[in-house]
Amino acid sequence: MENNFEPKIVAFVCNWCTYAGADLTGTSRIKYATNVRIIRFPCTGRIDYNLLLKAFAQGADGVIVSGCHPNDCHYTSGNFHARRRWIVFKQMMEYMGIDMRRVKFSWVSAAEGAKWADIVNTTVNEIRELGPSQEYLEMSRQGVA
Amino acid sequence: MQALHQKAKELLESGKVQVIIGYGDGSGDRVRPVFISKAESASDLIWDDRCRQNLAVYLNKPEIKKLGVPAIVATPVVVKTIIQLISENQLKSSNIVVLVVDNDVVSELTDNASLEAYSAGHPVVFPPFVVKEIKDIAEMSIQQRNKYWQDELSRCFKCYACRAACPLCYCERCLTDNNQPQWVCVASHAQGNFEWHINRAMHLAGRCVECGSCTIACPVGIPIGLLTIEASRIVKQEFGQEPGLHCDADSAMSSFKVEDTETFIK
Amino acid sequence: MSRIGVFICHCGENISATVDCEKVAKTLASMPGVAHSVDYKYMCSDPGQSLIRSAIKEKKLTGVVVAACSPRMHEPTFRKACAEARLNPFLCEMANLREHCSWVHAKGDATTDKAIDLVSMLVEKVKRNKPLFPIKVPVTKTALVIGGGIAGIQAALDIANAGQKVVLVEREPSIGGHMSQLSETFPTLDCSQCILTPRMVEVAQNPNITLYTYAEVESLSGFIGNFTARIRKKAKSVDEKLCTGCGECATACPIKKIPSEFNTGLGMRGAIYVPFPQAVPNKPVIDRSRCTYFKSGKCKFCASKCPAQAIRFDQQDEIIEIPIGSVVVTTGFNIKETSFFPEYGYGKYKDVVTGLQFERLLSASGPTLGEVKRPSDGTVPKKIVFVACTGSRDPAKGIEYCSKICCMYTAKHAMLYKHKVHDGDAYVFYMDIRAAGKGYDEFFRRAIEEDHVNYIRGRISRIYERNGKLIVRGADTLLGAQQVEIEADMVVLATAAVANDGAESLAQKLHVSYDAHHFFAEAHPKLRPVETNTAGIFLAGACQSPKDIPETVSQASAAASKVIGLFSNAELTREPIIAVVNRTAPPLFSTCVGCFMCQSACPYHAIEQEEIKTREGKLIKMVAKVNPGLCQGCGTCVAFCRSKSIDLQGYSNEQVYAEVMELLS
Amino acid sequence: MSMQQRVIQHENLLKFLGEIISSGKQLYAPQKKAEKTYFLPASDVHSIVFDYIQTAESPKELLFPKTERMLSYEQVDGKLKMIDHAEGEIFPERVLFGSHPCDAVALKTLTDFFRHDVPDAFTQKRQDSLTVISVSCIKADDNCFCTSVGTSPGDTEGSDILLTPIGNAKYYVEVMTEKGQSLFAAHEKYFENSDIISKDKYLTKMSEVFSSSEVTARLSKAFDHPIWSDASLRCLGCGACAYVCPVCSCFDIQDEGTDKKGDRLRCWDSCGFSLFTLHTSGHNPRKNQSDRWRQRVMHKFSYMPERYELLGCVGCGRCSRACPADMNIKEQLKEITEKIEG
Amino acid sequence: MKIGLYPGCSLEGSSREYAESLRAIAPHLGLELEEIEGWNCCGASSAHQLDHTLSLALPARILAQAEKQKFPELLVPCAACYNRLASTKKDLANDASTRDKVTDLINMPYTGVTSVQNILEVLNLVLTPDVQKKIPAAFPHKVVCYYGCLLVRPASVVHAEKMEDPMQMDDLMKRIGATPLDWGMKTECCGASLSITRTDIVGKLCGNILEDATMRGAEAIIVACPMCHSNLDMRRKEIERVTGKKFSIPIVYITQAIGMALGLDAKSLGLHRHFVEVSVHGKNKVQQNVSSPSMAAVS
Repeated sequence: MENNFEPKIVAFVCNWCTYAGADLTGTSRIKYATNVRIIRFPCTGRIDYNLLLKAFAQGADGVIVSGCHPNDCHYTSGNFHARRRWIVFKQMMEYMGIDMRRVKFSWVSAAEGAKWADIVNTTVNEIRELGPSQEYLEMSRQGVA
Repeated sequence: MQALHQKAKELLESGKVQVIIGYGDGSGDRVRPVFISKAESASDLIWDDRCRQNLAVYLNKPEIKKLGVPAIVATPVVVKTIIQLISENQLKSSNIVVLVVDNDVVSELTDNASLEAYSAGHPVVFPPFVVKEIKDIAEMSIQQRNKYWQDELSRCFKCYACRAACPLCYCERCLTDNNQPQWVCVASHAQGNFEWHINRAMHLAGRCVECGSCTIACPVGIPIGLLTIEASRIVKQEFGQEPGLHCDADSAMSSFKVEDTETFIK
Repeated sequence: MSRIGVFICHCGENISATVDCEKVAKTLASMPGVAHSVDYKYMCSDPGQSLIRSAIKEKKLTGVVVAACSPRMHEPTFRKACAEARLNPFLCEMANLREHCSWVHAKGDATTDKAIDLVSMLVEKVKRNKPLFPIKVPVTKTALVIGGGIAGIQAALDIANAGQKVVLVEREPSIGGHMSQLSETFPTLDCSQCILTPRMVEVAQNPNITLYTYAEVESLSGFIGNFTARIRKKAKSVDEKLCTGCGECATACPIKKIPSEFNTGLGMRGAIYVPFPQAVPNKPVIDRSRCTYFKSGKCKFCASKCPAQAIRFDQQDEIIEIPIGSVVVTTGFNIKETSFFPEYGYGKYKDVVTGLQFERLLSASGPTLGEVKRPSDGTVPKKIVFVACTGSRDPAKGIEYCSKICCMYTAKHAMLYKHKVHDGDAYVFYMDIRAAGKGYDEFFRRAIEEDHVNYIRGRISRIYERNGKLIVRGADTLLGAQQVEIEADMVVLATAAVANDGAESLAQKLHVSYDAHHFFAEAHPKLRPVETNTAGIFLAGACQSPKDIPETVSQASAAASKVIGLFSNAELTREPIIAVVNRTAPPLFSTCVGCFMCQSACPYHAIEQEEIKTREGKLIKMVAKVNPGLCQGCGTCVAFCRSKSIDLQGYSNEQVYAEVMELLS
Repeated sequence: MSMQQRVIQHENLLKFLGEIISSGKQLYAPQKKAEKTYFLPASDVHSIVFDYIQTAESPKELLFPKTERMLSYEQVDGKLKMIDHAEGEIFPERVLFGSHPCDAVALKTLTDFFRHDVPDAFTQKRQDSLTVISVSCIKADDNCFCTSVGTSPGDTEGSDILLTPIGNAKYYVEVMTEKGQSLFAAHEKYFENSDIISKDKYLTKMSEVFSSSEVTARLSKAFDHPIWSDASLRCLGCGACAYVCPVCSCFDIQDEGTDKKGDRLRCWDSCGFSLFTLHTSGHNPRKNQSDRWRQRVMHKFSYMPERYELLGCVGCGRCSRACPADMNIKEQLKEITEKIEG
Repeated sequence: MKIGLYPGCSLEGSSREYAESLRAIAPHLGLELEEIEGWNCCGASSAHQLDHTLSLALPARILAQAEKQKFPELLVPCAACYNRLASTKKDLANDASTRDKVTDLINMPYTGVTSVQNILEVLNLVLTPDVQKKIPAAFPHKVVCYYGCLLVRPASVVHAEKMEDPMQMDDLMKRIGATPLDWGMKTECCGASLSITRTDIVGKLCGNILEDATMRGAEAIIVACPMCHSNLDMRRKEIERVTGKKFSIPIVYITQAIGMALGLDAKSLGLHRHFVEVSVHGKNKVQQNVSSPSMAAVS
């Protein structure tokens, strides 16, 4: 049974590394799935975990968070702070029963155009396997009389 | 109890403090916070194992600050809270007197070092039922945990008693009161409750000293203390940092180590 | 109601090949808030830009979204176009339809839909943009150069000759640094004193340079253009104005046996001393740790002998505060002592010396007045072994980098030795010769061909003494690793060049990052080698990594040009993408509750504590305040702040929230 | 409509309730959850709790839910479609069993309050489709003070049917309204005739602690009295008391969604929060906690009686039990009668 | 001080004098030696050529046995055995999977709690100032100390601080009144196991060592490893044949030197077993050898 569900995926990326990496994917004309929309941030340190909650509440099926490799950060420590936040946030979400396989974290440098394409494609396939993200959407309708 | 009354009387009469924040008899067999500013009513203070609410929450309340330099009757977790508040620039150990009672011996802690020594000597011990709850949830699968928390949180009606009772929730305009943009839905439907409780846990990660006041305060009996206990557990396990031990400590979430490790960022 | 102009670019047909630009433009036209939506073949071309300018004027647009290539490419272009049409440039955003959409997807509805989503997302963002204005920061036109070696001298002279004020701070009693200790310099063998001393005098005479020797930086606060440096002038115990530099005091001082730092312990000096004859300033200092007066209160011979009565035993350290606009760090390097190397006797053998010590032996102003003599018994060594890569390129010793200058000065040492001791034999044990500079390899070949220095490719395993001789056991890898044993009279170790001591604490004072070996970290190894991550602080010379004099001087001039550039305009303008702490009406004044966790999270120390007081001066509350000069706009504090009291202009909470909502609705 | 007196055996009562469930009506009854009792939809009569003093949450949820969708909108190919949930929604038939007389009075007060000048369609429709079977109180704790606010452990006000436990598993049944009568008639077989029973001797004794009219009288002069600041020193400013109170009726309208689709929700609000009265200018007419604590008492015991002739409190004691800082309203009201001159 | 002892094969075989001198001086230094029961071969250099796991299992079994007998420390006089045991302890400490494999092999519990000590470390502990008072300047000879290789290398296993210029033995010799000379051959190779296959190389290398020591006027070379002793002493004829020079300098174990300083008789120190006549002796008069309880247990 060919699964042709087209997941909606949002990507929160940092401007100096992953956004530039995605630019490189473009200039090297590497094709990847159209399901991902990129939102530009100055640094991964700027990405607020509440945005993930809002994305899922609005019906996103998957989220990609990507930024500079450790020690590459243009602002020296933005990605280190982000890493700490995601370590705690991921385990808290799993503790409260939310399946974090829909969220992909990665480091993509400005030179890794191919890696960006690969991340997008693998994420789209994995989310397609997981199917539409219902649990979170249902949540936003329960408890209203 | 006598030693406490004596010490309170001395402090008030000497003018070293203008108000004693302590526990007094409440309605029925309950205990309520009392604010004693006259020496003769020092005997209203009581001290037994019913005294569990975290009184440090009153140290930042404008109406109490107006009363002058406070002394506070402190359980070990209150001492840890005060240390954490000092490390977050909310308090200075120079302008509060912390009274700790160990089998009827009252001692005054008035500087960072004595507070830290006392805190180090009194690690937090969870009551058995909490230990059991922690174990039960740890053994649940992710689906079971989802159902458990959805079921528990469905009772929440956003009265914010947990926020009000927590001494570390001292923001004058909380994230939830922020409507441009509305980060946390005001309505108490499943999404609004989830967003509130995960944000509360994230904000207390590495800061909560696990005093349990939030669980006590919740009128509908949701074990929300488990969320902040889990957040602190994650911070301790991942970054080896514990709140409420050092007055000059950098909070775990506002610092980092280059060698922090994780397995999920590819 | 906002009036947004949307301009969809075909980019020739880079975009229109797979994205239906007309459909995108039409769809966006019906989006609430969009007043103008067109597509055009080349938006970045002049007609394209004039399209934007005219639309702004005619339709009185309050915001512009250009959907074309990556903002990293043409954002400045389109923002300038908007500015020309008198629309605040920061009300113009770009949607990346080329690199992120047309080039990476096949032609089809999915691609066009994605384009529509991306553009509508940016429209929602622009609706919530605020007009922003470049930040103006005043600049103090005085530079602080820390370190008086050749790097510091060159930088100071360049800045001063450009008409700007310079404060040069040197830790030792005299400027000159390691270069002043050298005999002759490769590859031209001209005497280092002859080329350095005139520069040192020029520094002393230049009216724009204020020279503080025997002084250290106590602290540096503030930010680019507005630093405040506190300098500790250590007490010299000599009144510089009265002292004529006659040297009577030095001869009178009864203490003679203090190993001279300048002569690397081979020569001696008194308790009151001038480090070397050509010292600038040529005024003595008293070494208070060795002077009898400071130990027992007796002696004072120097004071009695001083014709100008310039000795001041009661002089105290002095701290002076100077407003500084920019800092150049030129603190140089140091070399490893022989005691660091177990296999070469842990510094036990007197005749095993470092390269710097050998320089002193070669130097005419050195302890042996230029004659090569063995420190143990003063005889002229007939057989001398030079050991390259001592400590460098050796992970076991924790120094895995190459010190870059040793190959060249070792060849120079061998050459000069042969010039002075014609019948002597010189051996050099080496791994690889690194002589890549201009005229370097020719110089090294001359050492072999003309001065007959024996180069043996191999490392030596041990040195030990046997009846007065130094037995050097090594291997010659070009002769099939044959064991070689040389009975040498003297061994010179080209020890590793390491960071100067105190480099780490200075880096912490300046908030400049440093690497594992305590060398200062440049902002970008290839593109910004003389800048640091802290705006306004520049680097030059060996403090950044070991390098020879030509490279050091060129870096010094480069750093000087950065400073001159900074000082060239009255004010410093910076992109207004910075964080701002919110201010509200009383009684709240700001939703910030002063936990200051943002302060410890900020990599640029850009967040300060501000006191909000009543008119009578009573403190109401402490809140965070962002220094616009230092904040680089990373936004870590914004996502971190629990009460959302701090927001980033250009990527505000409202904007990113709106982007997510629009994208998924 | 004559007042028939009936009695019902406990097991018949269970059958009666069982039949209500099987008849398709939603039965809400007190059930235990993590050491507290709540009014929850009951699917199995055996899980119903009979001997409890007070539930954690009040039954107001049935009339005035904590989050209620008033209307929703959606852009369908350019055109805006609006659904008004007061009309569109069908409100199912519901039966509340096990509420005490104070709660029944509270539900009546609530509907009267929401019917004042512009009637609120939502609460009205919910009230019409709700039948209340109350159970008189045979025990109470010292948080209760219903007799001091004009009601009593056996008050029939607001209930469609009132059962009073008269010992050996029998209840004295009083049917008060048509709704009660029609429900009673539909399951008459479970009831037995009986002569009039004076139920007072079965009810719990509850002495009057203060007179509410006396409180109302004194409150009109108590606005600047220091009594408020002393008591409210320990109040933490949460919303627990307001949200567990069966009579509190303040709400906040929230619009959630984007320009394409969204909902307008009505959610509970509490005068305990400072945000409740915060002006956009930053000024807050009720600056500190004592103002807000005063507002809570004044609204219930002074403003409501003055404007709506309704007393804003039924003495159920839930606010005192729920308060983390042990603000005891009964104690406060007693103090008002003692410390503020008439 | 009670301590476990792992003698190893050399101390029972070719270097019996090392064991005899150790047992002779032990009681005088307050050292109570208790041998490992049923100890096995440590694998020496041959094991780790053949099979890495075997080379870990053999020493692990010894350490496991030491744990069974509850020894906090284990004295391993022979340098080769010491090196094998110490490096096994380190390898197993941070490699749980190998540790499990080895514990299965030797089917004994192994936790790695016993600390492995070489002769120099133990002597350093027991040759206390008050013992020194008993033997002032009792061994007045100019000596050179030869450490060889396994006592000081590899640095990660053997934490000798100045690996290239060790001073522990020199320090011990000073304590018994000797004057250790500075010389270059402290850690030079003696040819070790080549002594069987290539005695010519051993001859040349040991020749260098002997020549340097004699040239500096040393009256004896002090060693603490059976292999060094056998190459420098037993192979003396071979060395003289290869170098064509005569060397009469004796090779003395550190334990024998201390024994002589204590005035114990030559036979109890096993000096009679040497190939090169021992021309140095202690100043004190010869005492009768005190019988120690451990001796009884062994013989």
